[in-house]
Amino acid sequence: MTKTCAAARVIEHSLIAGDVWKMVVVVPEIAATTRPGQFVHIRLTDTLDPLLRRPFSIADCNAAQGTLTLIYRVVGRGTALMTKLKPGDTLSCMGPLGNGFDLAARRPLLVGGGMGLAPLLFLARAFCSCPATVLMGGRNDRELFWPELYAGVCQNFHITSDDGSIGHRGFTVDLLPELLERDKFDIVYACGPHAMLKGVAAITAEYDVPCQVSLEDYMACGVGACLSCTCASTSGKRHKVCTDGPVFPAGEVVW
Amino acid sequence: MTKTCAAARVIEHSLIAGDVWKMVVVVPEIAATTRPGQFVHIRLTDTLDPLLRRPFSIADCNAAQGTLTLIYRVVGRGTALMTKLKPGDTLSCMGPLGNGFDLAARRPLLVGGGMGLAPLLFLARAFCSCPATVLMGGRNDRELFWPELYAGVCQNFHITSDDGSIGHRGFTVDLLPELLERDKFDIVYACGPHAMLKGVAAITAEYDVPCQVSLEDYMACGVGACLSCTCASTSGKRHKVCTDGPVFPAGEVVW
Amino acid sequence: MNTTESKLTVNIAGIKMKTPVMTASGTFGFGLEYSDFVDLNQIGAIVVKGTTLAPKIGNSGRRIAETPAGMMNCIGLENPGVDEFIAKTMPKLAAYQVPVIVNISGNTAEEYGELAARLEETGVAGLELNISCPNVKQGGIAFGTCPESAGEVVRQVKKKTSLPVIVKLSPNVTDIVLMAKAVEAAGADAISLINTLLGMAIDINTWRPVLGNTVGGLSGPAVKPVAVRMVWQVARAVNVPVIGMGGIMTAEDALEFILAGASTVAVGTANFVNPRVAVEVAEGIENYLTERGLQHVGELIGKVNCG
Amino acid sequence: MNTTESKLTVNIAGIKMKTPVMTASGTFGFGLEYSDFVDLNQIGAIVVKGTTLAPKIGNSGRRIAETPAGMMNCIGLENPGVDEFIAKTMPKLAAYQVPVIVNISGNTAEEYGELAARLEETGVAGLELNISCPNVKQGGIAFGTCPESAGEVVRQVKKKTSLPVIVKLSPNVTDIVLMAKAVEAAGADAISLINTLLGMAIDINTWRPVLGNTVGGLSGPAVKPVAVRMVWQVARAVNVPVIGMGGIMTAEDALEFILAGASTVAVGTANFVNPRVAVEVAEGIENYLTERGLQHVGELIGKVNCG
Ligand SMILES: Cc1cc2nc3c(=O)[nH]c(=O)nc-3n(C[C@H](O)[C@H](O)[C@H](O)COP(=O)(O)OP(=O)(O)OC[C@H]3O[C@@H](n4cnc5c(N)ncnc54)[C@H](O)[C@@H]3O)c2cc1C
Ligand SMILES: Cc1cc2nc3c(=O)[nH]c(=O)nc-3n(C[C@H](O)[C@H](O)[C@H](O)COP(=O)(O)OP(=O)(O)OC[C@H]3O[C@@H](n4cnc5c(N)ncnc54)[C@H](O)[C@@H]3O)c2cc1C
Ligand SMILES: Cc1cc2nc3c(=O)[nH]c(=O)nc-3n(C[C@H](O)[C@H](O)[C@H](O)COP(=O)(O)O)c2cc1C
Ligand SMILES: Cc1cc2nc3c(=O)[nH]c(=O)nc-3n(C[C@H](O)[C@H](O)[C@H](O)COP(=O)(O)O)c2cc1C
Ligand code: FES
Ligand code: FES
Repeated sequence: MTKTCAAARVIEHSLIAGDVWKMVVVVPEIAATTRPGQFVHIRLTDTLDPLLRRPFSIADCNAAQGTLTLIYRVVGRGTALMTKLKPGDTLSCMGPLGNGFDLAARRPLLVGGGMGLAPLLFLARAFCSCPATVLMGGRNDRELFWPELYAGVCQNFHITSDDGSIGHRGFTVDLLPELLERDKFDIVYACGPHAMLKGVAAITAEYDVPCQVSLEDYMACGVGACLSCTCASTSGKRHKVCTDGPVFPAGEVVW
Repeated sequence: MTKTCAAARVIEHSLIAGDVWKMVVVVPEIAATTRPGQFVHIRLTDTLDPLLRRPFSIADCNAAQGTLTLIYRVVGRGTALMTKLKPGDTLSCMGPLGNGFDLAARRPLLVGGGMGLAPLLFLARAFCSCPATVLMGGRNDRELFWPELYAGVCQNFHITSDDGSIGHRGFTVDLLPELLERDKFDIVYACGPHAMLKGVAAITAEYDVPCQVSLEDYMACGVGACLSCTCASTSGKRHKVCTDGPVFPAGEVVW
Repeated sequence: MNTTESKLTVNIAGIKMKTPVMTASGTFGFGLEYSDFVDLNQIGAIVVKGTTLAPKIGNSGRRIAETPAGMMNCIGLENPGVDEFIAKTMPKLAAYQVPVIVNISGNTAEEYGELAARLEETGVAGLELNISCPNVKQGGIAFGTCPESAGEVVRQVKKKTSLPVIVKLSPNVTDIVLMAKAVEAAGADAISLINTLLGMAIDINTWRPVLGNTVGGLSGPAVKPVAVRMVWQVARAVNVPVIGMGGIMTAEDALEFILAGASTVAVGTANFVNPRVAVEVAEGIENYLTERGLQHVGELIGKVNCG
Repeated sequence: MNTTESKLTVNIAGIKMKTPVMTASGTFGFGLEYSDFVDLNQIGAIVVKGTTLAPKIGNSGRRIAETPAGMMNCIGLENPGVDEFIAKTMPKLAAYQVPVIVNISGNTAEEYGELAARLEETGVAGLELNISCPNVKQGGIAFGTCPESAGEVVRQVKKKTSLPVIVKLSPNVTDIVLMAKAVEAAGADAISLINTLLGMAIDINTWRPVLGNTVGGLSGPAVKPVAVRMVWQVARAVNVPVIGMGGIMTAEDALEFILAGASTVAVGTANFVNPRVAVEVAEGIENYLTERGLQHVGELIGKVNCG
């Protein structure tokens, strides 16, 4: 679990949908100890612009091969530059960072929205013996690539889309009560937009199912040193998303 | 002669010696009107670091094919980044800039040191009907690539090197008096380090041979707007290296 | 006037501009240097190089240095003097429809007044008082850091001219609002900011300053956050229009300044990187307005919501 | 002591450091956060996060934003309070040999004194008075822009402590030398600079400030030229040692500060980019000395030749 800063070599990199890319890098020092829910903090270029590292969830990890998979959407300058990386190129990678999910579950339900489905993919794979059910939501069928990515990992999907172009029309949370009533899940893991997480937290509280949420925040250091990512918790204690999280019990988050 | 700012596409790019690269770009708008002694001002990346353009002499130009050749040495961050450009990549190119050499000569002698030999290569080619004599100097035989580059263009070479590892041991200017005595050159064109140009100016003045020197200076705009490159002239008038030069009659320069 | 024009047309202290994007003094020469690259008539206004009574040869030694996302300069106000500007340059600029604003510098308040007097009736659209040049020993920045002297410069100029008077402030002060209020009280018709931040670089091989004048003025994207902050502070505190500048490279940058309170903006260092930037920034602002269904750039001025 | 150590060993106001490269307050946590990445004992000194009497939760909303070659922050001095630092953090840091300097902030001069008193005999190597934080409403920057109040803070602290007292100056002033002389006269043992420049960014989609606190402190390579200039100005004007910082990413950057007059340097924002930077910069300085046949980093201090 020691964190390191190492050179990661790109071995695979491709556009998998509209503006979403999948990148596989070799970085054995980090892959050796990575757990689902953790993230890496990467430096893209040597120039001073952009300057800061960028945090990305680990969407898959193969310790034997020393590889990590990242799935990312192009949103700004850093991710735009990232798309230019070719197999053979290296980037600087700090990791594994953050706490990761608590894996003590027998009947897990994974609820993901948008890029929040990236860390859940690695989590789903961790539950191969007790396959996870996944509730996934997105804006429209152009986000259809997620079911494909999850296909090899688990069988039980429930899909929603804002415009109804794929799966149920509506938000992820709309379907959640039904699922919680139908099945006896012993834990819900959620990652996605803040509003979604807030909804999931409320519903799981109502149904009294434990819930872990993975949060995002703007990060400079990624290791608990700069305090750019702290948030209040229901216990009154201040939390750092980068080290105390990014995964928190839903009940500890002040929404 | 209208200056433009256009996208130049790299079609050839290779290391030709230790830290010297040759790059051929297609940029017909500029190649159409370029004369020997002029330069281009190029932007390497879209990021803000490095920010400014970089000036490079035009080492060759083929108006028919719309190509320009640059020969550059890696000295800092900009040129280091430049080496990463691959055929097919584009860069932003302002040109043709500067005045260029006055070509009215019948027996020209070209005197170049180091990277100063780049613009003289294009100049030498312009004298195909009355072949130029070239006096070239460098630190050592690792700068041997220049004779090769000039081989197709002219026959009369005189080479000096600081350490004697190629040609005559000594500085370019050491050989100049001898050449001026031996042959009746009607003009000397010089480009290279400041100290060399100063020496050439003094010797040509002594022998009463007209001399044109091409100067370098730190440049922001390249078009006469920022006044970062101005210098005093013997006439009292202020000169801008980027627009009044980079080529000046040696007698006008305050050394 | 077509709708395109009306979306961007602005009037700053009586200077009518086709777009709210000007060029910053010292970064666009006299405009003519860039006429091959860009249609000068599509620029809001050209602020020409800092001009003094007598010609100046500026500083010796190296005059520019690149810095992270920025540059430093120590040109030292090299210029041919106001008389040559009036006799030789202004007639050429008169061939264009673009408003020409002359950036002036003096060693004394009276010299500023004298410069203003000479520029009266020469066809220039306005004056910008450079009380903030970090690159000259006398005057310049001294006026820019002391509210009383700054006010005195403005009063001297206002006595001698009927032209709109813009006062350009230095960012190298503790309290920019104090300076802004002082020049407003003295009669400034508009305030422009920021001039360059005072900086220095050292060559670790020679152990000498990189710049010939030891220190220089920092400009470019690196300084943008400081500039936006100062424009915001000043625009809230004064009633005269503010011209925002400092690191603008794109329409997005310009929009930040406008939301912060700038009525127009100027591009400086960016001209060196992209000679068409003044026009492209204006186009980008227009697109932004169109996309959001806004009628006029004025609807954005100072609209940042800090509540 | 081997030769490697002796080339870099420095003593600032009685604080003995293995290398002249410290970490800047707020950018290296309490050091422990980085212990996986770098051997803390190879760092000159760790300046811990700004500490106050009572715990502080800092500012709400977004706290950092990237800027061209820099970043802005408005953390707002979030910290667990001096008592928790003494009780919980200091014992862990005591396991290392690295000198620990506590950066302190108060709302009144007396609060600074009280903080100093509590930190006496806790094993810390020195105090750094943050009179320049732009991110808190009361105190902070007010002390940093007024020579009299700054002097008063220093006097209150000196009364209460036997520890070396470093005073950290704000760059957001007209005359940095005036501030430096005031704190030197009041008894400062060393001066560190620069803290962050006050900046702002606006989200052009939401028309709101990007940062939760509207304005924030600009740091990183973008500010380096301003920092080098101020270190140069101050080092020539005072007799106490100067700790230089602002945008240092490499040994070359650090050497600029040392040639400008800094006796030691601190790396801040760079830690976020390269967690090993403090050690790598020290190694780079050592190589530079070796290549030039110099015996000690002290031979470089203030050696810039501006003649
Ligand atoms: C723990 C964690 C895990 C993440 N995992 C993923 C993932 O697996 N896939 C994915 O596509 N994205 C993920 N993100 C979001 C990702 O970090 C941002 O999309 C990315 O930093 C944007 O960089 P940019 O340069 O393209 O955008 P810009 O807008 O240019 O970035 C400017 C600054 O804002 C920060 N920033 C912008 N958006 C975000 C954001 N949403 N969260 C945090 N910082 C942001 C950047 O890091 C940078 O500092 C994750 C974020 C966190 C905190
Ligand atoms: C008219 C002209 C023609 C030139 N032609 C050639 C050529 O054909 N081949 C070649 O190898 N070099 C040439 N140079 C020099 C070339 O411009 C510099 O080597 C290059 O700008 C260095 O950039 P950098 O980013 O690698 O160096 P850095 O040191 O990182 O550059 C920092 C800044 O200094 C400037 N700079 C650094 N060295 C020089 C220099 N010698 N002259 C002017 N500015 C400099 C850069 O442009 C930049 O603004 C020419 C210069 C001028 C003025
Ligand atoms: C090379 C150069 C020369 C300048 N000359 C002047 C000048 O003569 N008068 C003046 O008021 N400002 C001058 N400035 C400052 C600019 O007008 C502008 O205020 C500053 O550069 C900030 O804008 P920018 O970051 O967009 O460049 C100069 C700036 C540069 C880079
Ligand atoms: C996230 C962050 C937090 C900071 N917190 C403090 C602080 O608590 N006290 C302080 O004196 N300076 C603080 N600073 C300022 C730095 O110590 C340093 O002076 C400044 O960042 C310039 O150095 P740099 O450019 O190397 O970062 C902080 C800077 C950053 C980036
Ligand atoms: S990102 Fe620095 S504390 Fe979390
Ligand atoms: S480089 Fe701007 S005037 Fe010559």
